Amino acid sequence: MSRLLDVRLDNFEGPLDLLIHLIYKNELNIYDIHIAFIAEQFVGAVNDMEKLDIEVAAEFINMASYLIYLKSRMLLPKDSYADEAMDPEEEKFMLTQRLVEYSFYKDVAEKLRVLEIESGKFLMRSSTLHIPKEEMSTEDPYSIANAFFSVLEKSDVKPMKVERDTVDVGDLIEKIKEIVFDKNKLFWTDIVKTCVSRREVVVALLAVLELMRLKFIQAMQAETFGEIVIEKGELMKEENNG
Amino acid sequence: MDKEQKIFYTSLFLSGTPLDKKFFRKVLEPINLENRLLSYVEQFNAMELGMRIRMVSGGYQMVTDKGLLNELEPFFGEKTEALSRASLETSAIIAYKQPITRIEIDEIRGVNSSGTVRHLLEKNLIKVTGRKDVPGRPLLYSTTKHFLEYMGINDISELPTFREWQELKTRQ
Amino acid sequence: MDKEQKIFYTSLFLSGTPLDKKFFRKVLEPINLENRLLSYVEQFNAMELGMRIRMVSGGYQMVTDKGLLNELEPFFGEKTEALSRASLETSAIIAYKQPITRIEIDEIRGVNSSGTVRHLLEKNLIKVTGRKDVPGRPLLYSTTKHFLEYMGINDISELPTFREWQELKTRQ
Repeated sequence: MSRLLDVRLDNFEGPLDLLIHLIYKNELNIYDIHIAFIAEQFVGAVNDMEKLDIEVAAEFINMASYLIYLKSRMLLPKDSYADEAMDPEEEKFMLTQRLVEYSFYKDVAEKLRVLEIESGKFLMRSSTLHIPKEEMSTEDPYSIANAFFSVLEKSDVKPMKVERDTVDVGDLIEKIKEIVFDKNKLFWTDIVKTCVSRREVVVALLAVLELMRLKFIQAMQAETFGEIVIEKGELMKEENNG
Repeated sequence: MDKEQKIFYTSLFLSGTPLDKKFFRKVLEPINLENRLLSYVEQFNAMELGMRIRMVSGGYQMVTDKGLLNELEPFFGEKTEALSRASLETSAIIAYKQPITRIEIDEIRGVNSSGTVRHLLEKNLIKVTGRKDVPGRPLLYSTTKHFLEYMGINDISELPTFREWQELKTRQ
Repeated sequence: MDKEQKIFYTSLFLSGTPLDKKFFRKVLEPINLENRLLSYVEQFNAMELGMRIRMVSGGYQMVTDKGLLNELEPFFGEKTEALSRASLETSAIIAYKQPITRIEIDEIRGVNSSGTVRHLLEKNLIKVTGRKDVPGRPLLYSTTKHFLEYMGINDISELPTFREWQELKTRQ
């Protein structure tokens, strides 16, 4: 039972790992393994697993059958395998090579684990900091003055103080009707120029839409964001003629 | 150098972005902390390592010395544009009219400036300096020390006056 | 402190990855540069600011002192899972045998390594570096710079050689 607790196949990375474990556990020399002994140990471990209904990976079964094969070959007298491809001693040598090599990587993996832990104790920033553009090119005071006073000038042209609280749509409809009647044809920006506040521009737009609905005027725009041309509508033409 | 000082420096190094006093009060002994932090900042900046710690709105940030910007810009310079027209206008209004509320800025610019104001706060070019004593108690904004640095002036009073600007303008 | 030294420190402060000599040869005067950099590293580490400069994956990197891990980890630590034994083994094999195909890895480990290889690729610890000129033209894998950084080593050659390991083993 002690072996069962000791040998859990999922603790092993593969059959080579289990083999190395068995070699060290039994204090064998990895360079001169007693094949018969190790085969028995290995098969025992795999059988224990199967008894516990634990699914044993194919690699372990393959290794078990290989070890049994190697063990039986080594028991046979020398001349009986003369014709075959490989000398069992040579096979044992190959297996030893594999075990030694794997054992090396197993140890390196342990070394890497230590390195990983040690290196993990250093903290670093994984994102690069970029120097903000505005730190690179300083603005000059003039540009600030220019930005400020230009804005002020703009807002001075249409001072908010004179803005009326309410702009009556009816008033603007009459005003626009007059302008169109006078000019026959004009641009939307001409109307905007007559407005004293943003609010009035908005109401003017409503007025234009209302006049279009009433067919007093018609408006056309040749392209997106292009100038809007306003002309007399059917009704106004009739008024004109009539 | 004691551990607290090292934690202060390494936190600023790891973060790369500003860390406020609240953060350090969590990490370090909060009693009389601010005075100690100020002395750490002074000591660090006196070493002149190329990095320095600057005070930003309510916190600290480890940044590059201005003197190295030309050398480092090709490798670490941000690829985005300088201040936008809206940012320039808004920060100019704040510079001349500070402290000023956002609504007042909006009235001068004729457009809503909330996005721009937020951007300028993030860039540490302006800061909140109080509330105006009117209904709604709106926040008041002023420009920062960093703004002065950025403009290459020592004091707001160095900004051109209206008359100076007019002269400059006509000459150009 | 001269400008070059400041640029060295500040570049390391800004960069999120180790910067190699090639980078500094572009930024700084290349003649006899390496000796100067080594002396800058020494001077910096002697200041014990909490940050230190380590040499890793063929370059220089600014990191925090190990002694500050407990204090800084709750705020700045990136929770990454340690590598499994299978991953450590597989990356060890790739480190020594690169470039190597997956089948060759499987043969050494005695088990199928496709899941592990995929995991290592995702973690940017290994990369595909071509195809082997044999039937089926299988992919070849090598370790990355990030692997060196992750393990805190400068070069694969810092790992023990097979001969060194064998000598140690037989002496035991």
